[in-house]
Amino acid sequence: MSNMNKEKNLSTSQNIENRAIPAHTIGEVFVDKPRMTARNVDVYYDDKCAIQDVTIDIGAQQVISFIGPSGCGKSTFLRCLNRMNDTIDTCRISGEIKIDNDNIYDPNIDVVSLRARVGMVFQKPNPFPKTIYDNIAYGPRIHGLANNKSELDDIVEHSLERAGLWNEVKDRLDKPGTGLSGGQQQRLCIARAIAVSPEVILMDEPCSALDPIATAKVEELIYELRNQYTIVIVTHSMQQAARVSDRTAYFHLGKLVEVGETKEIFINPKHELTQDYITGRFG
Amino acid sequence: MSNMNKEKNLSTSQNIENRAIPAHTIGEVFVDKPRMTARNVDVYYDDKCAIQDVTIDIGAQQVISFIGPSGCGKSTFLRCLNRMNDTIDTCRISGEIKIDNDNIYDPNIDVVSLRARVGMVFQKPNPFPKTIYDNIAYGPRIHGLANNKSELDDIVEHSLERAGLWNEVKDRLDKPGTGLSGGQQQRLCIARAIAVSPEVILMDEPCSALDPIATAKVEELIYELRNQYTIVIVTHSMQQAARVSDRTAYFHLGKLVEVGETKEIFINPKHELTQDYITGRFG
Amino acid sequence: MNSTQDAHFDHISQQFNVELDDIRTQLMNMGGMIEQQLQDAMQSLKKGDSSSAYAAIKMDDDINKLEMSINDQCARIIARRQPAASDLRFIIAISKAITDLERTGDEIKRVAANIIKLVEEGATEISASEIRNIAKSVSGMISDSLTAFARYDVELAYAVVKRDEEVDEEYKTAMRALVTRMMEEPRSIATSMNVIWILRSLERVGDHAQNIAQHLVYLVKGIDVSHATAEEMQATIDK
Amino acid sequence: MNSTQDAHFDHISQQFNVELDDIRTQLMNMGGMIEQQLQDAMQSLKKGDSSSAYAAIKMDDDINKLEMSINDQCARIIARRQPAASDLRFIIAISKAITDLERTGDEIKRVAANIIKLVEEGATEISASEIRNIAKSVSGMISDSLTAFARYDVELAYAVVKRDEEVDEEYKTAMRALVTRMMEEPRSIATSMNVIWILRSLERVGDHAQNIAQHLVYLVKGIDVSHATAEEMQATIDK
Amino acid sequence: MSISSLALYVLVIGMMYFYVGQRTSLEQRANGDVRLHSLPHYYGLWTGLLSALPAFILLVIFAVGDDIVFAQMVKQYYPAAVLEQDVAQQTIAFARVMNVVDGIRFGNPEQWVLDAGAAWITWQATSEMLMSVIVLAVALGGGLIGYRQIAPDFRSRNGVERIILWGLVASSTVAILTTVGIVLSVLFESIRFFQLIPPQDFILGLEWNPQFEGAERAGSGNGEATYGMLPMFVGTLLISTVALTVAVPVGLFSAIYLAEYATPRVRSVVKPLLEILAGVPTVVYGFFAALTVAPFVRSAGEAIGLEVASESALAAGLVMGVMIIPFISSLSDDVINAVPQSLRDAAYGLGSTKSETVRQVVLPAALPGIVAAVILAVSRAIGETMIVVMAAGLAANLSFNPLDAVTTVTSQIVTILVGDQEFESAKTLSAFALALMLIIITLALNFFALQIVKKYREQYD
Amino acid sequence: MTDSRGRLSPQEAAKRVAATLGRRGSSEKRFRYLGVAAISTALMFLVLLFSGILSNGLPGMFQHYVTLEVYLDKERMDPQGDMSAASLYAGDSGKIVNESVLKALGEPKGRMAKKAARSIMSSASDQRLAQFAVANPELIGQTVPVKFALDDDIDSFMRGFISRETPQSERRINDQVITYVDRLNEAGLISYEISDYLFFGSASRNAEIAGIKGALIGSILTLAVCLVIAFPLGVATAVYLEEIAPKNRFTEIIEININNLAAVPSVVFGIMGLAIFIVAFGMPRSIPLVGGVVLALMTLPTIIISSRAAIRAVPPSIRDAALGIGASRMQTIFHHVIPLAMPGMLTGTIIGMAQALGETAPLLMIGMVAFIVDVPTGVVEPATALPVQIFMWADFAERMFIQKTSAAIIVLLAFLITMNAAAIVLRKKLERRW
Ligand SMILES: Nc1ncnc2c1ncn2[C@@H]1O[C@H](COP(=O)(O)OP(=O)(O)OP(=O)(O)O)[C@@H](O)[C@H]1O
Ligand SMILES: Nc1ncnc2c1ncn2[C@@H]1O[C@H](COP(=O)(O)OP(=O)(O)OP(=O)(O)O)[C@@H](O)[C@H]1O
Ligand SMILES: [Mg+2]
Ligand SMILES: [Mg+2]
Ligand SMILES: O=P([O-])([O-])[O-]
Repeated sequence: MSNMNKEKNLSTSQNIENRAIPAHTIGEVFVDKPRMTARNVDVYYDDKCAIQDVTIDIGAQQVISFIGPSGCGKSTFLRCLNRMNDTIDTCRISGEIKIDNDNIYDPNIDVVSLRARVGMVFQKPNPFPKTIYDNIAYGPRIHGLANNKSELDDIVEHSLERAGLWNEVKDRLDKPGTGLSGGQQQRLCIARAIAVSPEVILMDEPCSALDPIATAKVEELIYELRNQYTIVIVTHSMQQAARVSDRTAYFHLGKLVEVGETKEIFINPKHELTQDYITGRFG
Repeated sequence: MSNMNKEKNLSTSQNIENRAIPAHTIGEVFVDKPRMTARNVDVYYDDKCAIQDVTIDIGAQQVISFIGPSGCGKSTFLRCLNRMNDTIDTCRISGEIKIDNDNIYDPNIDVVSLRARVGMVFQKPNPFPKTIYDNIAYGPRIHGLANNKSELDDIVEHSLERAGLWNEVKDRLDKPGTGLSGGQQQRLCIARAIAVSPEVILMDEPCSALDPIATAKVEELIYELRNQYTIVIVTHSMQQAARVSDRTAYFHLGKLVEVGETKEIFINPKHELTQDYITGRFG
Repeated sequence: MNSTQDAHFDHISQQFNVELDDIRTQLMNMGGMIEQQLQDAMQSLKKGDSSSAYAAIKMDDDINKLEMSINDQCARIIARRQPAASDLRFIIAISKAITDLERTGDEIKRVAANIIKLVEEGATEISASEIRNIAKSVSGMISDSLTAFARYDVELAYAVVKRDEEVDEEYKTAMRALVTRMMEEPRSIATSMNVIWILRSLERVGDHAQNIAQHLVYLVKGIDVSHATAEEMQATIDK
Repeated sequence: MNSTQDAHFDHISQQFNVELDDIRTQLMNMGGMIEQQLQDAMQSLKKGDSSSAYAAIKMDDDINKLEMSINDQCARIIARRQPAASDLRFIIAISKAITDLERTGDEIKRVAANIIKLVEEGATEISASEIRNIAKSVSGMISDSLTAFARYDVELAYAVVKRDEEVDEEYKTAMRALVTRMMEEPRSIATSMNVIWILRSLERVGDHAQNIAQHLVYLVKGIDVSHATAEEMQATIDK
Repeated sequence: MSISSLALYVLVIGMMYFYVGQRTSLEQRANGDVRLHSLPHYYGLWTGLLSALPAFILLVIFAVGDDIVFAQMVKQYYPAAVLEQDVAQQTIAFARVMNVVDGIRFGNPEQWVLDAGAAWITWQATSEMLMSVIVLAVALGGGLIGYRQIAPDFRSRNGVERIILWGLVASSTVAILTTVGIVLSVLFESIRFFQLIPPQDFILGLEWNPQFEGAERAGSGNGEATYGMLPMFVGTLLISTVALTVAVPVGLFSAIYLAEYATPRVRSVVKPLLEILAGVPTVVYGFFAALTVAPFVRSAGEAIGLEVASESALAAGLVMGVMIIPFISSLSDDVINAVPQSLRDAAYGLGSTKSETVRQVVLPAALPGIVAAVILAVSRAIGETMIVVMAAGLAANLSFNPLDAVTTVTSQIVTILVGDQEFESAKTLSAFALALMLIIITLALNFFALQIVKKYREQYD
Repeated sequence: MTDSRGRLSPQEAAKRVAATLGRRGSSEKRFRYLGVAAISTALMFLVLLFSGILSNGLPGMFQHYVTLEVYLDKERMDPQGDMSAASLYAGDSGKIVNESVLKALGEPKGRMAKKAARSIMSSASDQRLAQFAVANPELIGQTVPVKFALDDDIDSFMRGFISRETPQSERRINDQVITYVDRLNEAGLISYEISDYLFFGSASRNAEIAGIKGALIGSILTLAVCLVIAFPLGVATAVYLEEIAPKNRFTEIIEININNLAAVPSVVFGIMGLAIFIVAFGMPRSIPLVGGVVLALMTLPTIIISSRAAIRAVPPSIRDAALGIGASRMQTIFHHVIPLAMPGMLTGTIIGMAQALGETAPLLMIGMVAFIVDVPTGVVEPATALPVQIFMWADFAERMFIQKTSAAIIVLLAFLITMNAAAIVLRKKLERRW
């Protein structure tokens, strides 16, 4: 696959350079149809290097999961993908991250519109303390996505439907979103992210605050959503990564160590570190 | 097994009554050498029934895990075992819970001495903001377990050793316990519980705040400790229950539905609800 | 609890349902291929035309591939889904069953090879009826064991096990007849050996079908009956 | 990555290490029993005394039990430990290997049964050297395949696979000799048939040893070579 | 146009621009398939703000600035004699001019005064004219600029947000300005004071006798004025000590009881009751102290044969103690509650009794917070004015006896500065010097407390 | 004893634990009693304070009046004859009142007697009659009953503070007066009623007619100024510091400043007000505008600190959520953070205002302690404030001022309690839990 890409793009020197995989990364770094591409990304907090030379493609309409020991930089890298790290003063990033060929760190890119394209779902379900309807409608409203009330209604309904929540909440759209159960709240948050029609949805440990049943439902939803969205998920649960993702990337001490098909990674990882982590062999 | 017990104890009518297993419970409720026994325990919060007619033996020198969907009453039942529920005003309990034949709700039992016999480890590691040494020494000190400093030193050293933490902290016993990593903190809390020589250690989701590597270490510790202590662990992770426990009890809507050897429960559960929960078939 | 057929298809994770269903379908396909293969081999014997026997040999490749693919999927499910309880037994039973099916395929391949020899020697008449009888029996066993799998039908599985005893009897009778024949007609020894190999392979097919039926019992009842006698198995089923 | 032998014994969970080690030990035990069983059977043949052959037959029970026990442990590990990567392949490879070992046991049981017949007929001399040769070969194969398992030695596994080709040759030669003999001495057909069954079973034992070697390659390399040719396998090993 | 009507006009213009801006962008959105960068109302806000904001700023500059400019300009009318005189005389001259401007006539002003007044009035008229024209022009023009910028890819939201940001920054600097104001106003006067009285005399002096009526009334002699601050600081210390002796045990144990023992019902009743104590104005405490407590203390003291001044440190301290009880109890209650429940659970789980848990786990964990609470209470006590003014008297005795009448820094400041006073006298200026010391001490205490609080926070965050 | 070094057997442990139980139980009890004692002490102080204030203040709400038949002589009441207020106030009401009281007492003779009779009446009785005439012009020329306040000494006597038993020389009213008062009392002319002077009167040195109206309005005006300045500034600062400010020196300086301001004693704010607004800017003394600004600067830290706490209490997850779907920082702040923090901000503001309402010292500094009789109508007119009024009254020696002061305190406390209650209600009602 990566070979194919290599040939296809050999024409421009830019691309050749881009194709240089860092020495510390093995596996299928590139994909056929990338939605986002990261090239030699470094992230520093002050002088502390949190992410070092990460090069990876995020395939369109796929679920990719980031796993790795605590503090290895999964969240940091994830948050770079929609510039949520901008809010941290000490955070600096170098390298190049593109979505559909737009460099997201280009000064001309408005971070607001970037975040509308790359939505985010967080660890703890965080519905706004508003009604369910307003939770979903908030994004479309600030982005001016609906020209009138009925368009907005449509967006709300469809987002909830896609998040598999419509039947559970359609009778109480005017009740507060905080009154839902944890799992429902998390699906509400996913629906809210969907409502602005993003291309990519980033999720940082979206199930770690949920019980197994709610987790199963959210996982199921994530797996279904990949037909329409590109999804990046950070998870502490290797099993979860195994269940929901098409591809898996293993981070270690700020480096991307291995990336590949989830099946491969979990049955036949290539890198010793990956193998050790997955089989529970850390010191 | 239960049969043997039945015969042995048939003499007293009390015991015969005790042996009546509630209709909603199946599996190996009784064990050969019980350390704690619960008979027909009901727990109410105000008028809300949180635990209904639970009868179960907790075997000596075993790990038993409680699993079940959120809100099924696992924690409630666990906290009944050392009367931590006393602190909740609305909580009422009926039925009988014994440790080594002492009824723990007997008015003559001092809850202080009960809790010295039945220790507890909590979800989030909660070391006191004191030195590592003082964390461990706290229990022995208040209970007057050591007659002099060197006895206390011994207790501290051995508790830490048994918790597999001695080598990691022996050079910094005078550093604050809060400075340890999450997993180390949780092992510190276990060491602290051990230090008062309890017979039983209760643990309520002891790994849910830890990352996979720390979790593996704590699980390993739990499994090893069962040689000397009786351990009851509530966990949300079925896999964890499968890994660490000798027996597993499945709770559902406040009822104990099934209890038995962990292997049996996870390969060949008898009750449909257990089966459904374990295989991810709810809702 | 007793698993029921549908029990595998109501997980919260639809994808898991699909994966399990997929495996089951492939198992059935594999079974279908085996039956086809056996039929092809027998066809050759009947028609005295080796072409369908060659097809049967060729089919073994596909069966092998299918086995590898199912094996792979089982590994994947274990790695990705952490199956427990009935799901785990399902995976284990399937993975054992396909091993048996694959071996069945190998045996039938041998049957086909020997039939080809018979055809080439024009000796298709020798013991044709015995062969056909046994082939019919074991074909039925295979088919029944897979039906049992499809329906979680332990009674049917037990029937398969019982039937294997009959096949063994038939086999022994046919064997004795053949040895007698060889003694009487030493010229036919080479040919008879072919028939012997055929019968022997078919008998093994029956054994494999029996194994599959036993795997089903494990799947449904959670008890390993692979080395149990028919009575012990009956006791397990009745539990 | 390539798994190494020790890779299975440095989990954070000591218990997991113990469990895996246990299984491996039991696999080795089972292999030892098989070797013993084969030796016993051969002993009978050599001494013309059926008692050790009876012991070999009886041993099959123990082997069956051991197989069930290991199977059970594998299921338990899958249910309790959610093995992944090399651990998962380890469990899968073991569980396939014991199936093969168990079948090997069945075959040797058949060998023993036939040797008893030979002993009873006092015909232990017929083809004894061929039998002994092949038995020696397959015994070596079994032993080598298990050694390979113990050492994660894919080269040795490859050697086992190669060796099976030789055994097959020997077997064919012996077979041809036997058929010739039967034709020449129709009286000896019944006895020869016993020898044929013995050879045939031994040949199957070799096949099983080969399978075990292939499972090891899967375990170490993560690639299923069960239906691969020796060359394909060599390519896999060199990867 | 008057300033207020001008402001109204600017407002109206701004609002008009808002609507126009919003409409335009709405239309652009409706009839093109272009995507606007921002929501329509941001375009409206942008034009509106661009119109109104500069205009308002100009308006304020004019309104405040003109008098200052005129005051400089008017000097050219002053006769040379006046210009040579000192500041006070110039001020008088200026006041006379202003009288003319306001149309008030005392006696017969000189001609130059009348001229200056007339000039001032014309300047005023011109400036008003100018202001109206310029402000309105800016309002209209600014809006127009904003309006012309309206385009789909114009980032109006970013613009508006930048304006808001600067507004917020400006607001947050008020605190700095206030501090600067305080420091400068106190510092300058203090420097003047120290020019009159050497600092060492002030800081180390043992006698305070600034010669004012209050001091006489308090009977502290009629000798030469002396400005030694120590008696007041000792007094402050004495009263604060008494106050803390009352407040710390009562407040702390109340907090412990409320946080750890009280049932929710008791807590819900008692806590607000205690907080009432904090809400009572200090003047009320002062009244209470003077009216009830001081006589009580005195008669109680006399009953056991002690000499008690009618306005004793003890009485004031007691009442002040009562006043700061809720400070200590509320703040301590907060920090005790902030100790995570998990720590209590840990202790109970090991078999601690409640008091063991409180004493050995909760209190040590909360200690820094409690110390900070006490320090804050101390600084509050030191800064407290009214109770002392009303109940502790004004006698600047250097005494450590709580039964004596003493005075404190704050009460002296008040006494000195209430009513009219000449700003040049050492007496008046001494108040500023006292205030400087007061600020330094309370700030030091506060700084100390905050350091502790910060450290404490880090422990749990 | 130990099965291995460092581990007691559970049995041994249990035994040792049991040995400690008695001692620990009693120590537990002691500790608990200390807490109860502390709370009782604090509550006792509260009771003392309030009972003291109430026992003095409630009577202070009332005062004694005497109702006299007054002949409203048109000539004397209305010298200019145009019935204008000016004319009526200029009239000779004093004489008419005197005549009425003499008449009520049966026309006593003699200078001393007349003086005694006059001393019964409040010295502001003439004003009251004039007011009455202004309010009821139609009654001029008739004889009507009119209610007048008694002099404060008489009032004290009626309340029993001045005893008949005290020798005449040692009490403030002589026997003659007492006889007259008794006579009026027997005639049923003296009544004890809610004091209208307290609520509608202005500052006065005459205790019986002193009132808090001016001070109250002064307080309200001051607070209005304070609120208008402090609330927006406080909220804006809090928002800036919590949500926007980067961690740099500038922010640090602001934060330190705010914390320092919170610690600065209130009297220092007064000094600053005096030095800057009055001396440097030349603004008039005693006006609510300056008072309001000074109090605003003083309450600013309170508002900022509580607003910051309220903002901080908005969980970061809400901000993440908004940012994550593409809201800008300002949108996040204005759509989510501020609305959610508003209850807390308002609560803080109300509490700050309550502080400001009760604050005295800084107002003393800027001259709001002046004796101002007129009721202020704007923020640039001289005014005083309620607590300052209380402070002044507390200094007056007259017995009746004690009660008036207490009554004024009750009014002030009533305001404060209302405000605090409003804050509590607000917090309860709008408080959210995440
Ligand atoms: N705001 C920050 N300032 C400074 N360092 C930070 C900051 N956030 C994260 N880090 C550091 O950067 C490294 C990577 O952090 P990150 O949160 O990305 O890890 P992670 O892989 O998501 O870990 P976890 O699994 O615990 O969430 C860590 O060492 C962490 O300490
Ligand atoms: N203090 C309490 N007051 C009232 N009801 C309570 C209280 N604590 C728990 N409950 C209720 O009792 C039931 C059992 O609660 P419990 O905490 O034991 O469940 P759990 O199985 O531990 O759930 P989880 O897995 O979420 O921890 C729940 O319905 C819960 O709402
Ligand atoms: Mg993270
Ligand atoms: Mg729980
Ligand atoms: O491999 P077998 O089918 O002969 O057991």
